[in-house]
Amino acid sequence: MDEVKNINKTNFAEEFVDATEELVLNMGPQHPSTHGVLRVILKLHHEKVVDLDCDIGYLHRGVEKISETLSYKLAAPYMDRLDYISAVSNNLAYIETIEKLAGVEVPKKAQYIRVILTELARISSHLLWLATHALDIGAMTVFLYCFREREEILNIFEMVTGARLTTNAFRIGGLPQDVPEGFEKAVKDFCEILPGRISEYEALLTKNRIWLARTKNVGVISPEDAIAIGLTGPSLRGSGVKWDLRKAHPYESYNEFEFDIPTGENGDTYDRYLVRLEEMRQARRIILQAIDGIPEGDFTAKVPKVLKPPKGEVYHSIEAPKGELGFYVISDGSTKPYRVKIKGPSFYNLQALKKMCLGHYVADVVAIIGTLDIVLGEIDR
Amino acid sequence: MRMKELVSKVLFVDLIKGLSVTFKSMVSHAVTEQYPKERSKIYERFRGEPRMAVDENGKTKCIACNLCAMNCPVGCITVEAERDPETKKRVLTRYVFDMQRCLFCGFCEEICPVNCIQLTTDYEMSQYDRKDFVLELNELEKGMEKIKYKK
Amino acid sequence: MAEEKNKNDSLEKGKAPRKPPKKEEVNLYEEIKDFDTFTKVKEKFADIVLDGKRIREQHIFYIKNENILDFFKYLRDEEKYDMLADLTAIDYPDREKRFAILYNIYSFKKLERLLVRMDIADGEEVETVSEIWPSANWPEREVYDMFGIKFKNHPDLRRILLPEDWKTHPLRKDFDVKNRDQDWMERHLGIREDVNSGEVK
Amino acid sequence: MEFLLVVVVKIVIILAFISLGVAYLTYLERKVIGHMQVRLGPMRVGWHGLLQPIADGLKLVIKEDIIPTQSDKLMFILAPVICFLHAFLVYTFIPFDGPKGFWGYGGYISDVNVGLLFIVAIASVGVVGIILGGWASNSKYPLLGSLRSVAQLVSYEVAMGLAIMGPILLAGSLSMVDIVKAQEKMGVWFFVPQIVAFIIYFICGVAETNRAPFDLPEAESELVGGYHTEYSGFRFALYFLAEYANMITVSAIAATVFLGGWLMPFPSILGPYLSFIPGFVWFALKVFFFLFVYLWIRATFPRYRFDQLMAIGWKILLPLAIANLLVTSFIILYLKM
Repeated sequence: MDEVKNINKTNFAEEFVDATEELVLNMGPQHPSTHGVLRVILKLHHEKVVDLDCDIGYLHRGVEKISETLSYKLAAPYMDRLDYISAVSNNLAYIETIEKLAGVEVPKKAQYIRVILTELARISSHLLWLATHALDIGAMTVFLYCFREREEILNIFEMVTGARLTTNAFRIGGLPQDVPEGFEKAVKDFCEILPGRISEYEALLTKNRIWLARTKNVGVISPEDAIAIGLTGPSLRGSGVKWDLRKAHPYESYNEFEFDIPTGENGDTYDRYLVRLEEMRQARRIILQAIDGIPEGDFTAKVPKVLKPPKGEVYHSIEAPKGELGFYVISDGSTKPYRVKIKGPSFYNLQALKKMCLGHYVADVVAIIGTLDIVLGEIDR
Repeated sequence: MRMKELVSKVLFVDLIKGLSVTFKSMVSHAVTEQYPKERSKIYERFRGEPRMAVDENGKTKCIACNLCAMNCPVGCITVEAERDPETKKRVLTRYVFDMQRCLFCGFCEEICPVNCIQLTTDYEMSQYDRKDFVLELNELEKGMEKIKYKK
Repeated sequence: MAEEKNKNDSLEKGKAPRKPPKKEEVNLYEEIKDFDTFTKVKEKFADIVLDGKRIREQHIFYIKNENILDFFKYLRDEEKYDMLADLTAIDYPDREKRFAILYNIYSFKKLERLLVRMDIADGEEVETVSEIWPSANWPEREVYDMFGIKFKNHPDLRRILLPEDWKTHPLRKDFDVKNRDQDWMERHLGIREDVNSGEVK
Repeated sequence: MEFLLVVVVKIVIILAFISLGVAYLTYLERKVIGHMQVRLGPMRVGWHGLLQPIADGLKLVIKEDIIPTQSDKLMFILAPVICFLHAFLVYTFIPFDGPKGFWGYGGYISDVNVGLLFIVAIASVGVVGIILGGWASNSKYPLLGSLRSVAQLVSYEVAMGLAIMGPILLAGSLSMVDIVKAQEKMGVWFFVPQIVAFIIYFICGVAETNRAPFDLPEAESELVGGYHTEYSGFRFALYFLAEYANMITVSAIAATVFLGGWLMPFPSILGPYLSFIPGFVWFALKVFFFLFVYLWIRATFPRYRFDQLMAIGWKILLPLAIANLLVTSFIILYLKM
């Protein structure tokens, strides 16, 4: 009753303002552009976002709990299914952590092949990111062009590891088997076509006025904020922080390759787009150096069949396509890990969504989710 | 410089560049595979449908060592064996492979000491009934029974 | 499970004659030497910092659950550990102080990673660090969700991965991996399953 | 009596032709965009998927027609019909061929002296169907979609109307047939002297029909499906057909007003060789060209944001259209003096 009285008191203009309610819009978990089962609860004023809450966990499978019940080796295929877009990187991070814990030295040859495969995975992940990001913003042809190139990478994965998506590519100590014949040629052929294809995407997007209008000054985040909120990977580098684990704490043989770390200036969606495109080119550069320099030797180190790392705990992280992917593993000296904690980059990157989205339009929310490059398999674990 | 930008904006240079890319691809060859008619190349290492190898007499190669079952992250393999009273060897009595749970990680194939269980390059594994995914030894030896879709 | 264990044991035994016996356990934990931050922190927060170890070129500090906000603020502002890379908990049901909370902080200036470990008892509350590092918001919610550890002054302490009305904390060691919240499932999905056979009723 | 019969036959022919055209426009879209995306598009139903639109139509008709329980049922049922009806009503006034076309019966159903005005008026009534559909669904995504749609249509209508004023001034008539005749008399199609108006008209046309890059009301990556999110089966098909029919309408108006309707290009050079081709073929070719550009644009460009779309409409296209109108009228005035 009081409300009615209040409305009667106000003049028309104020009443008009009051009459515009906030609209609560439920985006997801079934929505074409939340990239999986992410639910974003948006509070809108007209079409502007005034508040936002992420609801995650629809894909929670308890990987951390499951890996406590499995031996060190057997948990590896589960890690492929975290960030299923770049399964090779996940596998590498987990395997390397166990190797670090158990003190296993990996032969150089295996390291080089690991580098090639993970960089291919980086390209494939970025291609998928570009595909979906462009599709969210409405450029649907880029989507299929990217899938065309991704298919080539998946073929290489199939040739080397035996699977296209959940590759289970590496074993503790090295590789399960040597690379097959024709691997070198396939990788080189792919590196041959890649620059031309990237310039095709660039022709479609980089200078396009609509793309510029949609991505420039959208989802801006300053370097300080980005660090505070825990952004890693291309999302952080888009804000101008020149930090890459491959350079900062080189693992495998990354200190032997020459490559640049691209960074952005404004920390907006457009910069992150450019950073990722350049990262694809740099990944190609690393692959070309690695493929020419594969040393002779064993493809795996000698590792006991039943691995029992000494008591201890170790945290190891690699630069996955989406950011810092780390594993924290505690060993109690038995065949099974005592605790496995997965630090997925998407989990921390998604936290930045609220900061980036406030004050933007609904359409920008879609673009920002795209630019964060999240994978729900990794967020929900 | 600004003038140049303005002119290119008015003449839609950026848009025409994109349009030319799509037009070029329209006249170029499509990359689609017409699946049932054309099949893509499957590499030798592909991990697909599981098979159990047999020796020249048609008997199973499996020695019932249980390594595959132990090395399966999801526990989709069940091995049941008996000790033969005469030869004192373990003899396989039942072998079940639950394909609904299989991750196709290839650990069983790697660990098998006699190369009995193999993940073949066969990738068409759809079935109408969930029960058909639980494979017994004889099915594993001759391959899954598949119902071909007819128009 | 039992079978597997036997198998493993037998493999170990089989190997014993070929390789020198690895009876003596390798101790990975070393004492910290010449680590500037540690000496400074040890001096300044003598009552909080209990110990420091080095494992595989990584430093771990062990602290007490007292005034941790000052401690972390010091680490962030003076020692420039500007990112909280990860925050998690570990459950040791046999210990007196049941849980350990692990802070994984990183310095972009020094390119240094630091693990900080803090033992707490069951039911003990921890001061939130989300004021210091905003990135701690979700990980703390996750720890609350998975272990049931409460964080004081947390802006938004709700379950994050599991449903709001879920009862158990699955990453505790006394929670079996096959266990599920049957009541929740009955309430929301209308099914109840047999824990042993997995059959749905 | 004969007059009535002729009209009825013409209506039947044109309606059948347009319906088929709309159906095959969806096929064309899928094929063209498919090939632009280095794939093949529909290939299974019939030779190269030629029967695909018929299969699709059949599927939509026999599908379950879901009416949400919380919706305003009457409006929900009515809305797609309104949309569909107005999309097809417009074809009454479009000259597919000259007065001597269609073997002497006249290549149009009727030639009204305010034809163009009538077309623009009717075409904009179609938006009512969209608003009603979005509102009656009683769901948030359709509501947002329909609101966007209204704002977009209303703002682009203005610029579009002003853009067509240029050719009208040149022709001195609102009748579609007279506009084409004026182009024949002038010897040059209106898109040459009215290039600015032509571009504005085309951009507005794309926006009017809710096509990419202005397809905000139904942007599937943001609003899932926009105003027709809750629609299914036959009612969805009506919306779908209306959208494609509107595309053909806009293309047909563009072909008539700017590209000389049924006229042959370069009659002085090609005239002796190609005069056996009836006018409606030329007309169809021109319409096809526009439709192809529609699809081409859809395959290439990203989507604008809503506020940017409004800004383009009000801040760029409208002033340009007014300027174009003023310049045109001054030149005509000068020439007459």
